[in-house]
Amino acid sequence: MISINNVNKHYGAFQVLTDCTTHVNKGEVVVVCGPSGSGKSTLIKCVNGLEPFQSGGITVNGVAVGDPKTNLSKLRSHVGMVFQNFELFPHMSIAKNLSIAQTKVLGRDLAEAEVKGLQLLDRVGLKAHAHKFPGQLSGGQQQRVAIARALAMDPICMLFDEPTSALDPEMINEVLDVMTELAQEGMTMMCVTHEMGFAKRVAHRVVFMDHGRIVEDDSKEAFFDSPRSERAHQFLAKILQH
Amino acid sequence: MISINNVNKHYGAFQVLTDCTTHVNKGEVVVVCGPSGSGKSTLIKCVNGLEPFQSGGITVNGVAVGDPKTNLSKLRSHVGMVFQNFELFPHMSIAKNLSIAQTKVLGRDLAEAEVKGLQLLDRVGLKAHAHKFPGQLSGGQQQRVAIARALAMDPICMLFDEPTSALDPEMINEVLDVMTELAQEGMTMMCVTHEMGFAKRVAHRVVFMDHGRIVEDDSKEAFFDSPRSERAHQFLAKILQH
Amino acid sequence: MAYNWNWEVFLQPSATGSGTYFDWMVYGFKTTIGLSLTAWLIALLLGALVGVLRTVPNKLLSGIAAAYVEVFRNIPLLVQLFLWYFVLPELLPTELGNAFKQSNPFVQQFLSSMLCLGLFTSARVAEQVRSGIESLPRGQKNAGLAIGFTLPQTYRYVLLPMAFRLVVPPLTSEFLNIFKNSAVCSTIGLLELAAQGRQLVDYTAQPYESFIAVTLAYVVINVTVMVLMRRVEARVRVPGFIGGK
Amino acid sequence: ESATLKKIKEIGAITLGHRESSIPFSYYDDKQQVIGYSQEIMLKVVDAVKAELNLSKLDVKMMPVTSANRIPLIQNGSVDIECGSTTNNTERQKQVGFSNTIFVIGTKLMAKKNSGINDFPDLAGKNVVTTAGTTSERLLRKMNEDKKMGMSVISAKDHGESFLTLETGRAVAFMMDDALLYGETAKAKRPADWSVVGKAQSMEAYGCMLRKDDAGFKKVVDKAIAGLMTSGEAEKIYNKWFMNPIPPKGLNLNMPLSDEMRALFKSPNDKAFD
Amino acid sequence: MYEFDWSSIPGALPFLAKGMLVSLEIMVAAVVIGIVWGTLLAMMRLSSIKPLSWFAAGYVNTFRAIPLVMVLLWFFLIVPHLLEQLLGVPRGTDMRLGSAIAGFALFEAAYYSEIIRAGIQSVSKGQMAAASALGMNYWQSMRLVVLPQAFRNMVPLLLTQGIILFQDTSLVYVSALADFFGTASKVGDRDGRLVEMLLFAGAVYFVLCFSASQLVRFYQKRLKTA
Ligand SMILES: Nc1ncnc2c1ncn2[C@@H]1O[C@H](COP(=O)(O)OP(=O)(O)OP(=O)(O)O)[C@@H](O)[C@H]1O
Ligand SMILES: Nc1ncnc2c1ncn2[C@@H]1O[C@H](COP(=O)(O)OP(=O)(O)OP(=O)(O)O)[C@@H](O)[C@H]1O
Ligand SMILES: [Mg+2]
Ligand SMILES: [Mg+2]
Repeated sequence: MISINNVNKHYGAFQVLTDCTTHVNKGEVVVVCGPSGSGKSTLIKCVNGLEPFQSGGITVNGVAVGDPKTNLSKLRSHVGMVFQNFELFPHMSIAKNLSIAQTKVLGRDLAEAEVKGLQLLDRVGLKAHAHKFPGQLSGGQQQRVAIARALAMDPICMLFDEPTSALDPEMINEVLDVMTELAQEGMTMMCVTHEMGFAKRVAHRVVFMDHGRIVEDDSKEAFFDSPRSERAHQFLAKILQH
Repeated sequence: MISINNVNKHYGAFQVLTDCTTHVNKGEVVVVCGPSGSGKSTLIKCVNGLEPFQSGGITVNGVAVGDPKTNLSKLRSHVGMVFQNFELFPHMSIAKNLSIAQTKVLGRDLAEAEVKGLQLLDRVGLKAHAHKFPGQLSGGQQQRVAIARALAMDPICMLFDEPTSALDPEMINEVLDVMTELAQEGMTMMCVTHEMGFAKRVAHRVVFMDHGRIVEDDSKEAFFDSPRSERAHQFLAKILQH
Repeated sequence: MAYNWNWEVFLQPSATGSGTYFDWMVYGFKTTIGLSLTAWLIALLLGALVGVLRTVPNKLLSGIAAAYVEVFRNIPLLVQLFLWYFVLPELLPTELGNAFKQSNPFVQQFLSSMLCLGLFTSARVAEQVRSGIESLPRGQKNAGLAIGFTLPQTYRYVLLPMAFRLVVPPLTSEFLNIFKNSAVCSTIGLLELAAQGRQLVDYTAQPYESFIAVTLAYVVINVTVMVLMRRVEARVRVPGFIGGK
Repeated sequence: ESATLKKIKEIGAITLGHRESSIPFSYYDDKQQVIGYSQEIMLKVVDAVKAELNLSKLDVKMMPVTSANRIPLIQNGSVDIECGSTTNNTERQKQVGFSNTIFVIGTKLMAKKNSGINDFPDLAGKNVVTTAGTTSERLLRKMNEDKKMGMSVISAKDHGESFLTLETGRAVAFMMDDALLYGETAKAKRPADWSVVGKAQSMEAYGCMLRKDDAGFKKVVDKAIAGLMTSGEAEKIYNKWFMNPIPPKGLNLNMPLSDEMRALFKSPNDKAFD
Repeated sequence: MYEFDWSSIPGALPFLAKGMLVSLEIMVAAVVIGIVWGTLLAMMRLSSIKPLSWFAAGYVNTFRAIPLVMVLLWFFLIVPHLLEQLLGVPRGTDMRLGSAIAGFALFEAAYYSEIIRAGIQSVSKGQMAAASALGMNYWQSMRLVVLPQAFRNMVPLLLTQGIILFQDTSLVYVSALADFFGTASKVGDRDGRLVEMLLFAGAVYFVLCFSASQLVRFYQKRLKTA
């Protein structure tokens, strides 16, 4: 489904990604982790072309992302993405947040889009809030709306970039629950997160990055039980200690 | 050392704190927890007079905080406080951050203040960074500097307001380690945090707040093993699940 | 101070036989309003366009927009006005220039002033719009793109609506500025409010009455605009959204 | 008893109001010194004031004024006397006083030599420029209303802009005080292209402005001016500025002494023409 | 096509330089006074003492409601008179520069105070709390912690306002003060070369203001990376 081959990216002289290669199969859930600044966000943004890269190749569902001929907007409309800070559109009601791209990008008619939006809101447990604005919801609720918004486009796969790291501890689980459910339904997911509990429960594979390189790319069992690299070892030690 | 008696506070019609009463003895470490918006930050800010309150009384080391005759600046200079977002002064070097209040508030001479500052930096493992500016340090490092800055004033007790919640997961422990050490040295501490591992290890007592009330105020053992209120039960369940 | 106050001067028939002096002030007031509003329209449209261009990921377009802003920002309005009115027609093809110059003088003055004020202000509006767009969280643009919007759609549905809300306060002061700056247009002979005030001084030798009247008229315009823009601000306020940046 | 004289005596200084580019009455030369016909007369007046007050030393301060601010400046005491190109008329007399007339002009037209504009009737339906705030402006506007000439009157900020309006072809003629028109002609890139034409529409008396109701000061000023005129000195000054090359570019206005001026020099007075 | 004749520029350079000096003098004095007074106004505006905050708001709104040209005109006509009566400055003293500076400074202070107010508000509330928590009193917190950051954050805006102010000095034509623009237009008028002189003036303004705004940009970049 997602195939990343020898991707290199730099800002000026600074190399952010070095020779990154990994693959995500249909229905697979891959968790990406690693220290801050290691290039996780950058990698995931390269997947749907939000960040250009200088060499290597990425294909999503057979479409080459780096190819200038690719219709990126179209590609992105099939790839759901959820951000650390939710990035709901603050000037639109929740209902509108869910319907706008359906109507303007997919060309669905408004009524259909709204019905679909309400269904998905219901699914994330927020049907009652459809008329509110993002600023009136808690962080956890906003992030669930953001997931619903991505789902409204009927994505073939989903990308998550630290979806819970801006949340109060109490709200983390309500978001993780939605994600877990998604994973169990067979959604293909690539997920940057530090929630190791979630990774242990849901992930099929874990990719560990450091300094722009993919240092480990292993089944979840192998990663948690016996990380091969010293760096991953340290990282796990630090993050799991408390 | 710190004694909070029937404190009430409201913003307009909104009651933020209702009848809060608790005491912190010398050398005691009290952890304050509770859902977002329950009034934890407000309570702790009332202790050193950063927030005024409408009724009730707080004394710190025998000095009444709410008394208009109290010299609040003087009182605060003896009470160390550490904030969620570090709040180092970004326009001053680390060394200057540590010395400025010593010279301007305590009237120490600059050389003495700088020596003291360096000692404390050394203690939090950051001596090498004295000449840098806050923006050049990682979050964890900044928070350790903030703790050192508070210690430089020779505080009789320390207040912490979610000192680790703005940090990357990897950095949380380096800050908690410094705090643990402080606690073990017998510093009186009142600490708002969701790090239950830290609470279990270090706290003597846990105060649980909800909707502006102190719902539980118990020894750590009693709190974790058998929280009396339903709300605390739920809270612990959510926060400890993952 | 030896001054003969005479507020009745406004009711006197004017020296040229066309209405009272009060009528003159009204005429000037209308000209100021008409000029400022049309110039504001230009400034807003052009400013939004240039402001957006400054933020697009295209070196050429953003470069052109930047140059535009620099040129119109860094020459005093007074000089620009002079260039628009006196110099530009000379640089046009002779026939076009002559046709313009032989047209009704009021039209010439009004058009020059309108273009000058409009473009001058558009540079400032562009900067506001740009800073509004840049002050949005970077993720907003990514979120728009990620959901499948094209770049223009992202601007249209995601960035601009919020950016404009954020910059309503600074735009209000630009809007006020355009009224105030229009006072400078009297220097090319356009009989707007300030110019009529000065005319009144020349014709009636009652300077203070006239200056006070003009000053008050500007204050009235200002208060009106402020009240209006407050309404706009309240109207577009996003529920639950706190603060500007 | 004169308040102005008293003040001048007290502080030992007098402040003169002058114009900055009213050629050849009052303007800056290329060393930023104020020169001109009116300026020279004003300096003579200062001498007379000094003599009258028996002062050994009198500081002279110069203050440039514009048509918009000259009246308030006289009134609030910033300027004691202003000799430039200020017309003495009845409205202004309500606010300020005027000395004896120092110059008489006629309002005429300046036009391109071969343009076919020779007098006011030729202006019907055309664009005509004049300077804002001048008597010419009201005459022109009034003429337009009264005779339904269908002119478009352009009011430029100052004489320089008026002439520019004419020179760039925006207007076919420039109506102004004849003396100033001669001045503008002399400054033109090609002076020979332009001529001053038409029957004078009005006569105007330039006077020096003083504070109102200060008879004592006015008496001294009037006496000094009258003295210059009857002694023949004024005519010498006239010739210096109107019939000879003048700074900064050595232009010659070539404007012969008019009958009205001759009459004025013979019997000095402070009458306004309206 | 218009025939350009640039010959009167070289001879006029000394006057133009003098005019530029006047413009700069006004700008520098107005910026300095404007920032000091503007800071005080901003602090009043943010103060919890209602009358102070009302006064500041009233002041700022009044000055922002009136065109600068009118402000200058009023100051030109009234300030000399006031000074005479209040301070006993001898009559007839040339106070054009003084009243222009006063007019500009008081006018610009209204704008500066808004910038500085935004600057103070841009400093996170936590900074004030942190300073207080260390035992600093209000003035110490303001002086040592909040204002330095407020100014640093606002330097680009303060400078940009300075550039606007510099351009606006051309408006002192109402008080017949020979600033750069006024000098250029007077010389142009006297010599019948108005177009050339004003084109030249426009070019000079552009070069100066553009260089200044590039400096601002450079500074902004440095701020971001620091
Ligand atoms: N626009 C940019 N220009 C220059 N460097 C950049 C830019 N964006 C990111 N970087 C750098 O690239 C590196 C990788 O950034 P990235 O955001 O991918 O890290 P990350 O692993 O997601 O970290 P975090 O856990 O903090 O989100 C970092 O060192 C960052 O400073
Ligand atoms: N200045 C203020 N004006 C009005 N309400 C306020 C103000 N400051 C705080 N509040 C409200 O008071 C309540 C308690 O706030 P407080 O910051 O103490 O909560 P908290 O327990 O620290 O929450 P968190 O875990 O999110 O930091 C919240 O509902 C908050 O919205
Ligand atoms: Mg990231
Ligand atoms: Mg809090």
